Amino acid sequence: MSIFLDEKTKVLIQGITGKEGSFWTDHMIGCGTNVVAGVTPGKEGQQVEGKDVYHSVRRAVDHVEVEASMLFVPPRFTKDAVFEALDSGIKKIVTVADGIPLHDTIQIRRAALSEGALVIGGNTSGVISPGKAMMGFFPYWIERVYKPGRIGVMTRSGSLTNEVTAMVVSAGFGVSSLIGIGGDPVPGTRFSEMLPFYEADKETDAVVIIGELGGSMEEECAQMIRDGLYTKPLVAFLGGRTAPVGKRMGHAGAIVSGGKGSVKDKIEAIESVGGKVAERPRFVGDLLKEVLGL
Amino acid sequence: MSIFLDEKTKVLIQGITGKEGSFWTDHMIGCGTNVVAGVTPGKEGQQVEGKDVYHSVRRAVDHVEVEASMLFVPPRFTKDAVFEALDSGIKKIVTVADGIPLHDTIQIRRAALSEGALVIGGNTSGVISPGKAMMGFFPYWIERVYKPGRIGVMTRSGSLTNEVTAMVVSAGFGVSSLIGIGGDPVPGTRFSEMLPFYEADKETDAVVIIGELGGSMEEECAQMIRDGLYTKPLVAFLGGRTAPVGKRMGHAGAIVSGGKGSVKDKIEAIESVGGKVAERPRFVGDLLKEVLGL
Amino acid sequence: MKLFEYQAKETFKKSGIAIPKGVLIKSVSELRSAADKIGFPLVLKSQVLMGGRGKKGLIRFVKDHVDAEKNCSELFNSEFKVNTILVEEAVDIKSEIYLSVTVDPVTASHMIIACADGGVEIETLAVDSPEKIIREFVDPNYGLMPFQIKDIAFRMGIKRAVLKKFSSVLGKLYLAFLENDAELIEINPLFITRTDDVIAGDGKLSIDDNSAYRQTGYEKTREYYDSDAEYESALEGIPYLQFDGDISLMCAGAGLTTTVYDLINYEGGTVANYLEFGGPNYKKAVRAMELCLKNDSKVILVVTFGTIARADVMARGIVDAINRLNPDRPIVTCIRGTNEEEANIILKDAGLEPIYDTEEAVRKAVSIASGGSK
Amino acid sequence: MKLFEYQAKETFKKSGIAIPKGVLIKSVSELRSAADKIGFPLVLKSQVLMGGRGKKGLIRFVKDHVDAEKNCSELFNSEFKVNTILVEEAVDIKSEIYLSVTVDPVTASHMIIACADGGVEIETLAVDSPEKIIREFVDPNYGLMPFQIKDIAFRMGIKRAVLKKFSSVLGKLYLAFLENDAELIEINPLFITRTDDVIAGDGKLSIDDNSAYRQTGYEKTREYYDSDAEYESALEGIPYLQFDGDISLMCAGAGLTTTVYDLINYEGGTVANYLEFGGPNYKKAVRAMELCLKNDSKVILVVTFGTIARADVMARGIVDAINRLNPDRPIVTCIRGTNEEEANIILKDAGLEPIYDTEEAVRKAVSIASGGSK
Repeated sequence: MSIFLDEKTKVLIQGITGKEGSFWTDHMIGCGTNVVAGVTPGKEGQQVEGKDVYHSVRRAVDHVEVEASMLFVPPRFTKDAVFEALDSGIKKIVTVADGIPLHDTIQIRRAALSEGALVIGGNTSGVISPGKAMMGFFPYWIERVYKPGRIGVMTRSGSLTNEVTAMVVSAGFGVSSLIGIGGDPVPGTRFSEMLPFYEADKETDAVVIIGELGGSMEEECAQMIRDGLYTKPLVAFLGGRTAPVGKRMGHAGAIVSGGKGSVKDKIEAIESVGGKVAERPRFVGDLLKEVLGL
Repeated sequence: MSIFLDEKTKVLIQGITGKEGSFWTDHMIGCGTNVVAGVTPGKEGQQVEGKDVYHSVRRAVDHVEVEASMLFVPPRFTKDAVFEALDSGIKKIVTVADGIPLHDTIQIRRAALSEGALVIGGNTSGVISPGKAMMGFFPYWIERVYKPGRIGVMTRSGSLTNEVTAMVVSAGFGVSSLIGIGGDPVPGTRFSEMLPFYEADKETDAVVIIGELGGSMEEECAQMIRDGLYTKPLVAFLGGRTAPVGKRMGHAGAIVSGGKGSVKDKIEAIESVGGKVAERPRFVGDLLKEVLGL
Repeated sequence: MKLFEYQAKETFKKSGIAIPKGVLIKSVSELRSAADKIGFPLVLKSQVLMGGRGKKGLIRFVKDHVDAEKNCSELFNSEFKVNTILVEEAVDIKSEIYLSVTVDPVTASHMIIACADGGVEIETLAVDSPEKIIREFVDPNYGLMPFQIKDIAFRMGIKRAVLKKFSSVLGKLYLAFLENDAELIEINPLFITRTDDVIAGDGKLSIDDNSAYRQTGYEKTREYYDSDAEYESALEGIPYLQFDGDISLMCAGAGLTTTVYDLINYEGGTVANYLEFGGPNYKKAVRAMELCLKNDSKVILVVTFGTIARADVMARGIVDAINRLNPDRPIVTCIRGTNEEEANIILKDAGLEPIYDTEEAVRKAVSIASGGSK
Repeated sequence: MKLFEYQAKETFKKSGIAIPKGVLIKSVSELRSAADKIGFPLVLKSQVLMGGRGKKGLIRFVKDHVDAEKNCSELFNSEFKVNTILVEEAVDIKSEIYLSVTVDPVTASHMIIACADGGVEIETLAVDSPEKIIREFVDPNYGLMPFQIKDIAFRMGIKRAVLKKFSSVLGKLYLAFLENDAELIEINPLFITRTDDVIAGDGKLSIDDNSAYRQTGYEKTREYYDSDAEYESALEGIPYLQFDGDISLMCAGAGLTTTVYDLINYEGGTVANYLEFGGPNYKKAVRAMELCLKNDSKVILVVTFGTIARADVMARGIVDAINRLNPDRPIVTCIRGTNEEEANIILKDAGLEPIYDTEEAVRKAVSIASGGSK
């Protein structure tokens, strides 16, 4: 199976009756996702796309088995929604909200760590196993991007993911599992924490990470390789090689860590353990061919 | 070895330079306890009873190996001292402070549970393995009470423990490990959580619990027996059989739990799983003889 | 420290929880102006700490001035020592809810207790309809989360029109629980009015005594205590309980005292009072005996088994107290623990007959109380 | 949102952290009365958001009125657009400390950063003497505990005479970090005076923009921004960065924009500005292009690859904007994603030459900017 989710994974939708929630529930079901129920407080008894809506996650899990929860919840209510999912023992949570307060994200990640749960996001397009299932909003209908295959992809970006993944596909590859960990300064889950899942995944031959300046996430991946916890080929594309120091290019991650995390440092870290770094999105496909001996 | 501590257990004293701390450190060493160092902020470089004093627990554990920490710290600073010990990875903590704020005790127990640590107390005389070692303040010099032997004792009281233990000894027995979990409404560790240690202890033949009205601690012990997690004989003495409803006899435990926990209920619970309950302290010895077939 | 209803309601108000319009009065003479402010019909609520005020007739609904005056007089002159009455508007109620916050020692959580059928005591609810009681555990590290409030509301069947106000009240009650270092904070009943307002009909607030140093602003006045001895003990920080039997207990340790209490009952005796002679009080024998002597007891029974509270110090204190106070009743002692041999000598030298077995001491005290030999 | 020094200090003061006596002035005419209030010697501190004010000469120590007036004029007339000066007492300093609170994403902790050698930027400290930097991780569930404060103080070698005041400042700084939803709160330098007082010499406070809804009271005024375009973008909630090159970027997504920025640099081009055309802004093409046109750029480059931000909507917006604004410079588009086929038709119908490869689009824009064909 894919990592995180496949077509069998039982997915709950928190915020299913909202405009965004119902629209993307339709799409998720359309691309194979096994949506089992939804939650919107006060809307129990309704249905969305044929799925029962419950007042709360507790009531939902009383009625149906749930393995993962997809949150379409505004940023300021995201912490509560994540804690509600954790409270019911759900260990896989995806939140696409863009604009979660920083101090909430700290508490979300802390809770996820102590519950042994994977919280993906916020500020992400979500998770997709092309051809099988999706949690989030990926343009899976664009075949030149979301073609199934054997390359794992992890990313901190949205549009750039489409850009880079299109290059992976145009080089003749496809994607096994794509995890958008999101662009927040404190994502619920970090690149390095997903690497062991790719390592164990029989459907993944190599992983592409789409990173950027700031933070230490790429360096942590290098450490995983050094520690022998990830042994498959790794190719990275990192934006921000020429970014001026101190300017914040949208994602806050760069600033919060306080001056560390130049792309130069990241390239050195990855290459020092045998990983490859593409200078341009176009080169990702070439490097994949090289590391896979094609 | 004994449960919780014996003469080899490496004990740190937090608050060692205080009047109480230094007095009882002397006694603890005198009765065999392996005190390895002490902590009092600002007093590093001093010695108490020949033991080095450090500014902080972190500095102490940097210099000596520590397995357990004994707190002689005023109630309002106890939470901080417990967290300081937990921060350094100490998994056995005894706090004798009487008067820890209720909401602090909740946080102490919560932290202990999440760190997998045993916090004994507050409002207790501590822990003693007669003839070997002590953490706290027991009148170990009174031989008609603190005679070594093969009976485990757990208690929520102070003076009553001397009273009942004297009866155990006068019946011809002695004490293996005595754990005073303390009289606070929210003790750091509960009777039932210590039972598995007595179960595993080769030096303990039976356990006496000294309880009282209020709370659900005795019922939890009964449940441990029902679940087969404790199989040795159990004898209880419970104060408060004739206590008037609603009056608080010193220990707040009775009230906080909100009306549950009559002695009658507790007796039923314990007897329903084959345990024995003594009506008077004097009967504890007789019941021990009965359950041990002597 | 258990507070009066009006104090609990003051706290609610500060926390943003709605309470009925009310005026506190200390005498019948203040009634008319209070009633004019509130308007009829109104409720006279006796401010006493005991439970079951309704059943005891300590809460009266009155419809006019004549009615009010008559009932108010009765309350101030009742056997229950009513010093203060809360004159409160009669709220137009649709339904009544139970709501409280306390702690759960087992899980180390804060615990919300709620029930859609309020207005009766929770102990009664727990016996009569346990299935209706909702418990929600709150991790103290996270605090009460909005999803939990919603879930409680759904489980209670709170109507949509009331949901927002109910949620606000529960959130604020929880914060008041934290901010006041409460053992228990309770609204029972919480009124849902015909206009869908949510108002605290009654309030209980018990502040943790161990947190008194950081919960200032609550003064312990005579009003909180049933007897002078209890009040004076509280001022000195000596735990004290008032009963109405024959034997004054000067004991050390709650557990031992409870046991002595049982043993006295087994022997057919009765307890006049319990005074904690242990812990920091073991050097206060004179004051302790003085307080015991305020009782109509027939004998004072001293039982201790101390470690830090040294037996010799306690024995010397008892002898000193007897010399100074010249008590009008016998003293039975069972003083053991650290330095008990020395204590023995001190007591014997003073002409007392020290006993070392608790049951024996109890039997002797009961015998004296029932008219036996001194 | 990064605040000015004087705002950070106002927050410190509210939190109970001592700050030097100071008066804020907006012109030289206000100087004399301010100086009279403070007394000489004093410090003139330009209130600008950029770092390294000392090196840039934006902080001046002055000893009398003549000296003050001369320096004050220079500052208000400097190239750094100084609108406000903090006139502050010159504190008699014994030593300077670095202290800040931020978050650590890896461990999901709050992180205290401290250094006994303050007064220089932490980035410089990190390079020059990393061993002197103390990091203490704080579990957000527990908060900063007293033992941690003590440990930090011991590790920094804080003297006994200063310990209590230092501990108080650190505790309050941590609370201010929480209460203000700060990304970073920093005191650098924290003065230890000759009389062992502990005073915040300088302050940085950066408020998390995502928490703006619960951190009211900070208004975004023109002062915070380098250009009108940045300010107007901020008012509309459109992320915008000002550079000084030739190509205006109207791109969607921070990651893609950063990549386009790199590609432009690889091709020898320069960027005039970055405007976020994605997310909620994808329907605001007219306003977005208007803002880009405020720049002296030679070409506008639009690069998107959207999902929710539909390509057809963006394409229609671009065409609409061109029709309405009649831009004086070429527009290069690389619009892809949901409904990209329809977008293609819309752009072609409008006479544009849509490109679908990012590098090709970048090359075209750079070529135009360098005077190549339109």
